[in-house]
Amino acid sequence: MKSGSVFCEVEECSGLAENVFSIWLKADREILAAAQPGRFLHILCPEGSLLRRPISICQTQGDMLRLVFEVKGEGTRWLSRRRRGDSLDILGPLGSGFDLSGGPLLLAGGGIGAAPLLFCAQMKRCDAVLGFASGQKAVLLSEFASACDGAEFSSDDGSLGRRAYVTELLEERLRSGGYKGVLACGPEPMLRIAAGLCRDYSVPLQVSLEQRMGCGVGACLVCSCRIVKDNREGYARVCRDGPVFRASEVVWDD
Amino acid sequence: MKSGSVFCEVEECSGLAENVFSIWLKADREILAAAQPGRFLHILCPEGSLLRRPISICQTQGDMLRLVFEVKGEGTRWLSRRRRGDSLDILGPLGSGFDLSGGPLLLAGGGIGAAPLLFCAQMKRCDAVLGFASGQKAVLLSEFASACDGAEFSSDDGSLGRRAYVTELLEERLRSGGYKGVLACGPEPMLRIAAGLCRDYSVPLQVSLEQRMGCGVGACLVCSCRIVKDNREGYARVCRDGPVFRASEVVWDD
Amino acid sequence: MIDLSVNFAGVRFKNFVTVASGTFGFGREYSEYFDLSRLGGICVKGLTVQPRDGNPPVRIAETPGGILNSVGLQNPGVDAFIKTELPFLRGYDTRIIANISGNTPAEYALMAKKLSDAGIDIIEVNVSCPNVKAGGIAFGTDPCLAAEVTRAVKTVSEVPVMIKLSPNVTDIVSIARACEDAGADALSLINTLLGMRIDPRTGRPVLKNITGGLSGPAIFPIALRMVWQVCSAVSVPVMGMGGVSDTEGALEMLWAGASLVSAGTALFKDPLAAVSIVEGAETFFRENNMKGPCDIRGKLKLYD
Amino acid sequence: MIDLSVNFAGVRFKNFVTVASGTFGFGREYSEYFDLSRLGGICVKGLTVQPRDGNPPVRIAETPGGILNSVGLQNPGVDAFIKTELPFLRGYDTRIIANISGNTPAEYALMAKKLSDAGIDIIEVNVSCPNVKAGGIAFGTDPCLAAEVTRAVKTVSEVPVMIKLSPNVTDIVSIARACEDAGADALSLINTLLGMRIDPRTGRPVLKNITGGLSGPAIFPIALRMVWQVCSAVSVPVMGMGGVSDTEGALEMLWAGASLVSAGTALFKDPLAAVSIVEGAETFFRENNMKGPCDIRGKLKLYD
Ligand SMILES: Cc1cc2nc3c(=O)[nH]c(=O)nc-3n(C[C@H](O)[C@H](O)[C@H](O)COP(=O)(O)OP(=O)(O)OC[C@H]3O[C@@H](n4cnc5c(N)ncnc54)[C@H](O)[C@@H]3O)c2cc1C
Ligand SMILES: Cc1cc2nc3c(=O)[nH]c(=O)nc-3n(C[C@H](O)[C@H](O)[C@H](O)COP(=O)(O)OP(=O)(O)OC[C@H]3O[C@@H](n4cnc5c(N)ncnc54)[C@H](O)[C@@H]3O)c2cc1C
Ligand SMILES: Cc1cc2nc3c(=O)[nH]c(=O)nc-3n(C[C@H](O)[C@H](O)[C@H](O)COP(=O)(O)O)c2cc1C
Ligand SMILES: Cc1cc2nc3c(=O)[nH]c(=O)nc-3n(C[C@H](O)[C@H](O)[C@H](O)COP(=O)(O)O)c2cc1C
Ligand code: FES
Ligand code: FES
Repeated sequence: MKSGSVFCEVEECSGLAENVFSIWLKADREILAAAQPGRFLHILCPEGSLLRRPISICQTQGDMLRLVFEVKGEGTRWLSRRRRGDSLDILGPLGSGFDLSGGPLLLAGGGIGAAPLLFCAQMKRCDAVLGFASGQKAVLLSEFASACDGAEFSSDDGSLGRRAYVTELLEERLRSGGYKGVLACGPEPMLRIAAGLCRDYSVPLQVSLEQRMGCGVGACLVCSCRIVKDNREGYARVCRDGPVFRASEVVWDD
Repeated sequence: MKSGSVFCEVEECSGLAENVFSIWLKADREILAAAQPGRFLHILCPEGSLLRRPISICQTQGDMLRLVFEVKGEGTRWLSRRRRGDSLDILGPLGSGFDLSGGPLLLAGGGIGAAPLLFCAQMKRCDAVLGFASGQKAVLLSEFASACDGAEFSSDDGSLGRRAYVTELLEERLRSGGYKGVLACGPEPMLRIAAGLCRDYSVPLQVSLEQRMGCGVGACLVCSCRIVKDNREGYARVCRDGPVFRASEVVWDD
Repeated sequence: MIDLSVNFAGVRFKNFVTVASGTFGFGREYSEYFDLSRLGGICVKGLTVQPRDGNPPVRIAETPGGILNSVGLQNPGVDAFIKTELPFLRGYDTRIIANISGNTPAEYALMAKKLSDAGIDIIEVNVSCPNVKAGGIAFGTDPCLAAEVTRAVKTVSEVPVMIKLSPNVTDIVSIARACEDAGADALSLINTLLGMRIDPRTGRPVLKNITGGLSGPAIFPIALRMVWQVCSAVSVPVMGMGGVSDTEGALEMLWAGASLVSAGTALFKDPLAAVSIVEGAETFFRENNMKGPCDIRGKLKLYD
Repeated sequence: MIDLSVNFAGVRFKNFVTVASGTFGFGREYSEYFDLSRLGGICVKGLTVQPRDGNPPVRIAETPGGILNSVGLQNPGVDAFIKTELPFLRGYDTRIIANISGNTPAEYALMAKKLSDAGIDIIEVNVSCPNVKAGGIAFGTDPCLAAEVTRAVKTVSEVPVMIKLSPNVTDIVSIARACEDAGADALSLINTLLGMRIDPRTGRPVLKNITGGLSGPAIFPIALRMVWQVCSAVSVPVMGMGGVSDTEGALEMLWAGASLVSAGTALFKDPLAAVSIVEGAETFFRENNMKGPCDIRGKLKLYD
């Protein structure tokens, strides 16, 4: 039996970049055992809000677990104001994560989408291409640089690394060949382009999708995304069937 | 023009007795100037609650203002958890307070009703009779003992002072005579008995009433109590026409 | 230049923000907190032909994200209002909207005539008070009765007539249409939803009146939906209210089609809530290079 | 000895707490968090004759104290439920309530027959889903149609039939009475209130479906009022729901007259919410020297 929601103590909460924060949580054995790249915690961010917020696990270290997130609204703003010693009411880890079997693997991250990919790099040596809007928005650069063999960075405005979209870096890597799989996380337009590229180069792509959630455990069916499986198109649950899906199965919105 | 709600910094929050807490607030000049015995602050105690909580001013000292309150529900529980440096969103001081003119005056307090009476004693030398459920529930004893000429205490169970209801102490004082007015605050049954006694002994009584409030400023008409004025019975607003009323005008519920 | 003004049923409002009936008394108390001239308009406490005492306390209860009230139309009567309160309100440069409740169409007409003669800016006809037995809500839940009251008031009023609709109905659009067809110059919605609380320990209703009207943020999504439905169905202008507590909520009401937006319960938390909405809206329009409400009013972007 | 059990329309529930349709799927997911046998009963996700895909996302929006959902009855169809899900649920010692939605009375009857034959404990007839165009809510807002569906289901069902009422009506009591007169064995209420949210910056509805059903604590006072009104008017037992999120809310429902109490949205915050209510109620009754729900059910203490 899983436990219900549990309280985890905040070890550290700090700003990483413009509007991006990092929280280290003390976690119990059960949570650490269930933590896997691509899985997420469903976090209560009160102040009158009813729904939990899903945040991917960014990495683990000893008995600690890290979240890296961008402030988007009330919930993440509340989260960014936690301090050492505060406790967070969390449910999870939830969802099904990245499949890290086979290799070599390439990680492709856009913006805050880099967070869950770091956990992949921690579990298995991979290459990585990461794109950010600007240098001010970039996070986890040193972590990726040390965890990955060939980590390459770009920014939309050229203030960090090359001036390029991350999908351009991805295409170059695909062109040079050799990857047995790509794992991507980032804004939907990026994932859609990545899906096209990986299809063209016949490299299996896994993507981590986002959708607004209710229960987070698979019971309420609000977090749907469109999937084709066994030739049938239908809705899958981001919270349980995902958040990581094979890109070849995802029906992209237009 | 009054300012709207303002933030006041908590200087100290401490437990005084079983479920009773004391908060010292730093207040600006405007608030201190408007603070008067019997007036109250309307305090936002969030955690999903919309309505402010009315708490009487218990005393002032320098640029500080004190509240003494009992934990009754979510709002006061939240309030009891404030810490030095936190800030409170307050509206007020509101309402019309005690009339301290004339004398000698007797203060009659039941339980937490002692709080606003201390402010009276601070402004003007008075006598006081105070009753509590038990010694564990008693508060502000030393403050009253030093602020008042003859402060007498009782408790329902005899664990503090005499075993008696405060209305018994009140009647003894009224019998011995000499008071030009009584100021009372406490649970409604106590106030009702006090009203009967003061009528019998022809001593003017002022009572501080409680009612659930909305706006706190007199606009929404939810905080009504039954009053006879100019021979007409009707509803008055506890928040603005009171909370202090002449007992002779109050129509008591049965 | 931002222009927040609105022409509402022929009456010019300096801005689109008003305060809701029953939450603002006759303005005296809040006038100590801000200059009432900063408001687009003021809906005064509901008036009746005779003075009314209202319901016995307890009259208010808290609920998650909302409150229940059972004031029951305590007011000094329409004559006292005109004599004592209106002159005070006329000292401010803002529109005054009189809110009236009657037991019969004739009572509504009687009050409307007096108020129209007294030069009120708009008459808001409350056919939706859930806290009184006679009249009130009965008129607001039946299209025929709502139309009858509308006609009675229109016959005598020389100022625009706005009917205030109840949300406690199956089909608010049919009532809105009936009022429009009967000559209403505008509509306002929503009044409170009928609700209840019980003390779980004692089994006593928290309100002495047992039930009361639910207002505040909790009802906002319902109010917004109804405003959108009504605005999509009628061509008279609409004053949207129900749980509006900040600039965002007011903007949502505008997108849904409201011409004026009213805040009520929000004032209990922050006496300056309505004024903050005026300021917040100004900032929003400036930052988005818009002229004002007209750039978004009713322009909800539907998916195709 | 505390006894939380309830005889509900002839079916014995081990305790009075159930989980609301659509918030609990078919129980598989939450079975990982607690033993489903701790619940009095489980209302399964709404079923239709054919499998349904539901509405496109976004399907959920937050509101103050509540949520809007527009799932639109995504489900595998009644046959798949009976074949694949029911056997799993039967592994637990708890009552299983099948929730059905049809486009016609005949569809309701078809499903009821299958479920009755499959040995479901109770059939909950959803005439109140605000998220689908055909059927659903239309049946729940008209006493005659509600009665028609009730009769259609009653004719074929050998297990008790419970009609789930919509709160989006002027007079819920008239619908409740019509269902009772048509033979309903029980009533459940409330389903969600129709609501809407708009992104204030872009003017887009948050939900792709534009409107959705409001649930959660925000609607509790409305639900409680309706449960009280209906319980005061009918003699069949009532399952009360709508914003129940803790023991206090469940107790309020009991005082108002509910025999069973259901929690839905509360599970999203705390998967163990329903189980905590069972435990909290036990403590309450023990501390107050009561036997159980029967000591307070419908015993609201009115003022005189
Ligand atoms: C599986 C998953 C993993 C995620 N991991 C991360 C992460 O590691 N770091 C990070 O910065 N962000 C992550 N997100 C996005 C994050 O959940 C949202 O930014 C956050 O919920 C916004 O909440 P808010 O209250 O600040 O914003 P608001 O916009 O005020 O939120 C309103 C509502 O919409 C929901 N919502 C808004 N945006 C999103 C979104 N993009 N996805 C899902 N729900 C949303 C909120 O949960 C809330 O219910 C993840 C999302 C998913 C689905
Ligand atoms: C003018 C005035 C002055 C007061 N001064 C003091 C004081 O100095 N010290 C003190 O301990 N208490 C004082 N009270 C009582 C205090 O306001 C309540 O105990 C408090 O509001 C309870 O809030 P809660 O959230 O803890 O309880 P809950 O019972 O959860 O509150 C629910 C709702 O009921 C209202 N409410 C509950 N009890 C009362 C009450 N007795 N009076 C008014 N509203 C109530 C709350 O404000 C809230 O809106 C005063 C009340 C009034 C009217
Ligand atoms: C205490 C109180 C008193 C009210 N009195 C009236 C009234 O007299 N006439 C009326 O039409 N509406 C009255 N209302 C309803 C409000 O005008 C408004 O329609 C409702 O509260 C919804 O808006 P809100 O959520 O912003 O408060 C009252 C509301 C409250 C809270
Ligand atoms: C996501 C979601 C899906 C729902 N699906 C159904 C459904 O399929 N059938 C039904 O009768 N009610 C459905 N409901 C309504 C609930 O059963 C319940 O009546 C309502 O949510 C009020 O209770 P609550 O506030 O405890 O959630 C659904 C509610 C939610 C939140
Ligand atoms: S959030 Fe409930 S099914 Fe995914
Ligand atoms: S609380 Fe509004 S008038 Fe007193």
